[in-house]
Amino acid sequence: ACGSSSDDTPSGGSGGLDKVKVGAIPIIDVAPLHLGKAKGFFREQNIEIEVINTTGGSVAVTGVVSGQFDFAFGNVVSLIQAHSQNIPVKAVTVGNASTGKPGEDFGGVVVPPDSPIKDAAGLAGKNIAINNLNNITDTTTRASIRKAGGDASNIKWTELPFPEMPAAVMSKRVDAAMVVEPFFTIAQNQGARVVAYNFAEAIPNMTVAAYFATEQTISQKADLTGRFKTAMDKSLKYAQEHPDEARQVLQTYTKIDPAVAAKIVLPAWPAEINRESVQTLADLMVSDGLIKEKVDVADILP
Amino acid sequence: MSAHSTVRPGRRSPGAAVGTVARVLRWIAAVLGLPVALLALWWVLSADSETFYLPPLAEILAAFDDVWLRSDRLRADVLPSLLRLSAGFGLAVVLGVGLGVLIGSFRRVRAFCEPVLEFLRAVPPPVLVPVLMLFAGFGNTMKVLVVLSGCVWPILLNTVEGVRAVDEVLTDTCRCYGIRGPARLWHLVVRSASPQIVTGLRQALSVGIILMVISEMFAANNGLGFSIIQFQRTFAVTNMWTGILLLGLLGFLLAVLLRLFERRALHWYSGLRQFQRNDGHR
Amino acid sequence: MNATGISPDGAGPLLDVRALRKVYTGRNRSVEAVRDLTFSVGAGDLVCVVGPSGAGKTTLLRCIAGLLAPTSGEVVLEGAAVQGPPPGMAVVFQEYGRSLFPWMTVQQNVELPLKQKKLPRARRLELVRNSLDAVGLGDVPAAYPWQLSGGMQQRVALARAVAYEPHILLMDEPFAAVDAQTRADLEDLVRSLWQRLGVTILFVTHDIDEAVYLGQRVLVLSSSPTVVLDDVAIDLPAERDQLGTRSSARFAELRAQVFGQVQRAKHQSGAPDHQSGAQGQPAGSRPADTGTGPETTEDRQPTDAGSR
Amino acid sequence: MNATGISPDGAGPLLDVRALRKVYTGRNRSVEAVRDLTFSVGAGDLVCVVGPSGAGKTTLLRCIAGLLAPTSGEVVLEGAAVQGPPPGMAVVFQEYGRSLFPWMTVQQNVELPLKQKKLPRARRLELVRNSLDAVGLGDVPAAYPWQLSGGMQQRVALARAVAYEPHILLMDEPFAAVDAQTRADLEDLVRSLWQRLGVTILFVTHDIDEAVYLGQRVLVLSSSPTVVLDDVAIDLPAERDQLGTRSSARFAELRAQVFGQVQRAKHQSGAPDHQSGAQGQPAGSRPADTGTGPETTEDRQPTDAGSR
Amino acid sequence: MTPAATVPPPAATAPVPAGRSGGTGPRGGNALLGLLGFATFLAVLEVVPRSGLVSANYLPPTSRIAGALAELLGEGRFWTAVADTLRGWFLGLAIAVALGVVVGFVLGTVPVLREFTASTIEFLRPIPSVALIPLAVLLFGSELGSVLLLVVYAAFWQVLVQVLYGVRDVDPVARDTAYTFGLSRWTRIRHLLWPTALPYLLTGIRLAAAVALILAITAELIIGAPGLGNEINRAQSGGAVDSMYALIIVTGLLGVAVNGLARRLERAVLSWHPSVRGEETP
Ligand SMILES: Nc1ncnc2c1ncn2[C@@H]1O[C@H](COP(=O)(O)OP(=O)(O)OP(=O)(O)O)[C@@H](O)[C@H]1O
Ligand SMILES: Nc1ncnc2c1ncn2[C@@H]1O[C@H](COP(=O)(O)OP(=O)(O)OP(=O)(O)O)[C@@H](O)[C@H]1O
Ligand SMILES: [Mg+2]
Ligand SMILES: [Mg+2]
Repeated sequence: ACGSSSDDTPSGGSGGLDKVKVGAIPIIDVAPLHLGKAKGFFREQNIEIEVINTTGGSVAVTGVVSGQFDFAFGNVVSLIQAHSQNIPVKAVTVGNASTGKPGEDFGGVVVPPDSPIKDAAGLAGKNIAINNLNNITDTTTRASIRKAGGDASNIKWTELPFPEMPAAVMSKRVDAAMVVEPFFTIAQNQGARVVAYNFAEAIPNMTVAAYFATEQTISQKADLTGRFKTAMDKSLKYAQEHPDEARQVLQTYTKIDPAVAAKIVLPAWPAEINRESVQTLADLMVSDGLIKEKVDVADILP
Repeated sequence: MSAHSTVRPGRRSPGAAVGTVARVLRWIAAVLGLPVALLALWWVLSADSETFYLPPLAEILAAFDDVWLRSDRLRADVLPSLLRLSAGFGLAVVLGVGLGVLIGSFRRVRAFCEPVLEFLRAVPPPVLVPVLMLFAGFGNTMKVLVVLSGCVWPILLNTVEGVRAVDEVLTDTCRCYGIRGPARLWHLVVRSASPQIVTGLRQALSVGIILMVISEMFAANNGLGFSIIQFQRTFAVTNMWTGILLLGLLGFLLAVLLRLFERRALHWYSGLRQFQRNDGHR
Repeated sequence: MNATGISPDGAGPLLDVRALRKVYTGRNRSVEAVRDLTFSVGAGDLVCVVGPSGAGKTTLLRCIAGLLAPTSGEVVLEGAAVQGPPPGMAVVFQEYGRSLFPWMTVQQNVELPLKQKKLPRARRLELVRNSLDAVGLGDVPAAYPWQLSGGMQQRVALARAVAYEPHILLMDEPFAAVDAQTRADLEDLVRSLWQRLGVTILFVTHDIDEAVYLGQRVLVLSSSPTVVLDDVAIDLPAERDQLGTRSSARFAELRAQVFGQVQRAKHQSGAPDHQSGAQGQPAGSRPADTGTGPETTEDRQPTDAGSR
Repeated sequence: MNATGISPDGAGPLLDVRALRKVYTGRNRSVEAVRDLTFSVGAGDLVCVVGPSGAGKTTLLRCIAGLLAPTSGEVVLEGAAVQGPPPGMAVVFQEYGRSLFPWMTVQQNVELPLKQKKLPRARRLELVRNSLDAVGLGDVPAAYPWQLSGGMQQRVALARAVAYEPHILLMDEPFAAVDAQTRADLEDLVRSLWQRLGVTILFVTHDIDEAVYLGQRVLVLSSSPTVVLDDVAIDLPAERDQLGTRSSARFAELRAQVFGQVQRAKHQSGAPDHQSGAQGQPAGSRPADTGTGPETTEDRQPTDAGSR
Repeated sequence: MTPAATVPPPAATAPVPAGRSGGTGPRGGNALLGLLGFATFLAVLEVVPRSGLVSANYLPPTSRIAGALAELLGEGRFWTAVADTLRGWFLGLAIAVALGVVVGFVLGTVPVLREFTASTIEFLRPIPSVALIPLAVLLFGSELGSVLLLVVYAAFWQVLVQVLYGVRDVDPVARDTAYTFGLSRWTRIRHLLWPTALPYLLTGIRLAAAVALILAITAELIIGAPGLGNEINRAQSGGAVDSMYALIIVTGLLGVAVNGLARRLERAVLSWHPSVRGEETP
């Protein structure tokens, strides 16, 4: 694939690189982006990327819409929400996905070691910490509770940043917490017990996040978008195939303890967005009241 | 050295009534003129705004009614926020004035505490939230504490300054007349520091509102700040703008309340100041 | 040196106050501070103005200085009606502490008006030095006003006025707040400056001794609303000294005369029906005991009560 | 009424100052303000203390009031050594503007010490009314101090002291900052209160006329470091009035006597070698011209220079 | 975001005697006491986690924080962050001060303008700057511009209000003096208005400096703009508790330094002012 960069369009000019800004949260999920940058996969496509830290999905959407980023990383629920508010954003390629294997995923619901809660169904009516209300974590947690036969209607959600969750669970300030890596591992190291792998259980092989851009960028800079997608896909593939390098690259942009980094479960970085999972998610959002009208995800997927 | 006072009742001029009406009109114009003009400008400029994040003012105002007045939000969100704000603010007043009087009264205590206080004050409150959560969980207690942790500094430090500046002659007067204990604390120390304390209150109030919002970014499930952030996250931009508007309005109303309180509590001070400014020459 | 205000050399009056009236109009009160003042001051005169507290002395002076617009009547200085602060006039205020700029040294304070006059630097420095020397402060140009005693500060204000080389110098109770000794020194200073520089001086005071000691003429104002009650020519010798002059028989006579007028002034103003107004005022209004309350003055003799 | 400080009725001295010495120790200097003061005041006496500026009058008074601990020696009041402000003592400070609580009305200001004394409300109100009436301020109880003139404010301070019903009343140059007329009134007020209430009064002033006019005895202090130079018994009749008394021959004699002592005081202190110290101070420290600088006073006559 | 010590405008403390050496006391002793206080604070922080009162996982003892701090000091990335924060702080402060001075002087010297803007200022001032975060992100994204907007907004009011007070506080006697000597408008502004307002302005700057720093860090924390706040965020989301606390300590120390600097500036510029000169003459 290295030589195939010759189908360059005039946009590049005299061999100049396209400078592209990508907004991303400094978490494990975006390891391929950093890895791809380090490996020179973007440069191969005549793209020079600058990764700009964001603090969450809505900032990323805002940044993309205001033109501050060309592309950004965000979870699909945020994208669907934005779309339902008529914000013209569209996914470019996959961001990350659940491993699809309950028992070995990069996030789940943990409880204190001596908790009476044994499984997802036991979470019904409990106080659960999540990072963002009305987003992917609570939607999938609800789904997995329902799948386990529990009642998901009267759960008390508590918004809490992921870093605070292990402490909150261990000190029993909440009954359970939906955490992702590295805090998933940290919590388990401290003795917390996993009762649900909601990403894996709710929807099979669920796509969690995507790299996205505005419709305008996608249509007007089709070539650039294409090259970005190519480089990104290569990076995803490489990261999926070289987990150790992915773990190493974490040290360049996060502060995760190397000992922890070695133990964490990495998310899946598949080649394609699982369209079906996204549609299921969108439907769940309607039934959970996150959005008012049914969304056809074809509108936001590439 | 004679004291002049300008409060001199004189004959009313015949045109007084006309003058009063004109003055009231002018006052109204002065108070409302610019705000109305600015709103009008905003209205016109945003009238056919295509920018997603800057909806037309007309739309925002229309939504305001729906979002805040015709829903349960006033009770479910605004009220809890205000309650937490007032709890935090109230505690900050008690703590700030109490500690301030203590620290201000004793030079050694002040020297001992000052660097630590300066240090703690300089730590941005949002950074402290995780620490506070360790100790206070994340219920209302935590949020009240967040508000408190920010509000207490302006009050504390202003009180310290005010207490330090208590007039020596007054202090001696109290000693001579055997005014001690609680009477001294109230009639001399607190009263004499009260102008500074109120300055502190005013600063603390604006900090408090900000922290009310910030505290609701963590572990909240209701509140004005929480709503605004939810609106923002779910891209309900018009609703978000109504929240900002409401926040500004609340801030303004609370500031007015405080001003009224100040006017009552410190009328002696404004009188004194005015006297000194106008014609007290000593 | 005569009571008419026309200076003997026939140059005509330098300052002409004509039917001056000033009414302060506030929100819902209006005070007629000055009812009708007419007098003139010849070039080179030293005229003292006395009157009870609240008589409107300050008001008069501020009108002359162009800081206050008269309600009616006019102030004519050197042939032109005063509209704003006229050039060539300097004012020394009672509140020396507040009329010096605390952020400037003595030197800078004195120099500032000269800069505004666009004098060359050398000339400015010369003027500053001379005037500071004249008031006996030649050695402290680098000090800040607040590093000086009250008397010294007042002398700086005087030096500033002198350096400005005014044709006419207005002083509003300039020595009211300095102690007796300093005050005597400053009085002598004013007279010697006046004699040396030939400047016209209007000196407002409520101290009768001071007025008689200093002036060529003493204008006695009635209490508010104010009119001129008397214009006493002071025929003391030009060379005066604190001890000799003040203990002379003529001084005592003049003082008694002025005192009599001031006594009269307290009970007589432009508006006879206004007379008792001062007593019935509620708390918070002009206090009744600022030194001229009618209730305690009748029984005092000129020789005693007039001196501080 | 005698110079020994033992009151004629043989009750023994109310106040005894014994070998009082006070050294101020500052950062890197220490000032011996009072070297050795011994005197006593009988119950019901009215003693005036005069001395040049900086003599240590305020220091003495603050030691007596228990606001300052003496370096050595002691102050004995009613048989007990003073450790802190003794009950039954009231102090009127010079800074009237700063000794009243600006956030309290006149009424509240006067009432506060009585509340502290735990008097019943009715009695308090009665005392407040009476004392305000006594100083002629019966009509302004609801005014704030800053709404009053300086003289009125000082009278409020006096009323507060009077209402407190002290055995002994200390006053530190209480009238230094009020105008001549008000001052005369307040002087008469003090004497009449003293006569009516039988309180013991220690009155600090630097005005010789005032001391002689007011006191039964005048204590003359030397300049710093301070000793008692003289103790003059004032044998004027008990009924005094501003005009008659001040113009009497005996008054002039006594004034001359005290003045002579004060003149001596300026050049003589507990430490003769200290004498020239006052002149060599830099600008910004105690100003050299506060009315008693040695350089200008020699050539003045007692009758003139001594009066404020 | 206004947690700040406020000695109300120095000149506003009129009733306070100028020459008090009140509380300055022996300098060396005070500094020692202060150090002792700080040491106590650190000792408490060391003991509390060690005693098991809170888990050292969440509140590490001082020694571990110190270790992390030492490590940080060796990282280039840390210094970049400090530089970023300081740049945002300084630029924001500079803009706010410049704006505040210009607007303050214009409004302060033209009474009509002042009258007609008063209500608007009162309305805008209490609007918490966090409410502007969405707007900031929209306009500038998560970069310096956003930080600047928030910093400038918060700091501007501090400066403006102080300048307004200051300009109004011109002594009438001094003003009359200027008029009678025929000083021109410019000279009056330069030599009368400016020095009068300067103490107020410096108080405003001191307040604004503290607020600006807090806001710069908060903005970085919430918006994700580069700087210390963002580093804290990074440490937090990476579970690096020690570095997080080390960074918090750094922000506190920065705040102390900024305050000290501002006070020093005040002392240097206002050598003539009673509040400053009072400390020198005993
Ligand atoms: N700005 C003002 N507004 C209203 N009334 C005023 C004002 N200034 C002065 N007056 C009134 O005008 C009268 C004259 O005041 P003015 O200050 O001229 O008297 P004065 O002779 O200078 O008194 P003093 O000897 O006390 O200085 C007084 O009754 C005073 O109350
Ligand atoms: N707190 C102090 N620290 C150091 N020296 C002081 C202090 N207070 C007064 N002194 C010095 O003690 C001496 C006596 O001062 P004091 O105030 O008692 O004099 P005074 O007789 O009251 O003077 P005045 O008539 O000016 O009020 C002076 O030399 C003064 O400088
Ligand atoms: Mg006047
Ligand atoms: Mg004294």
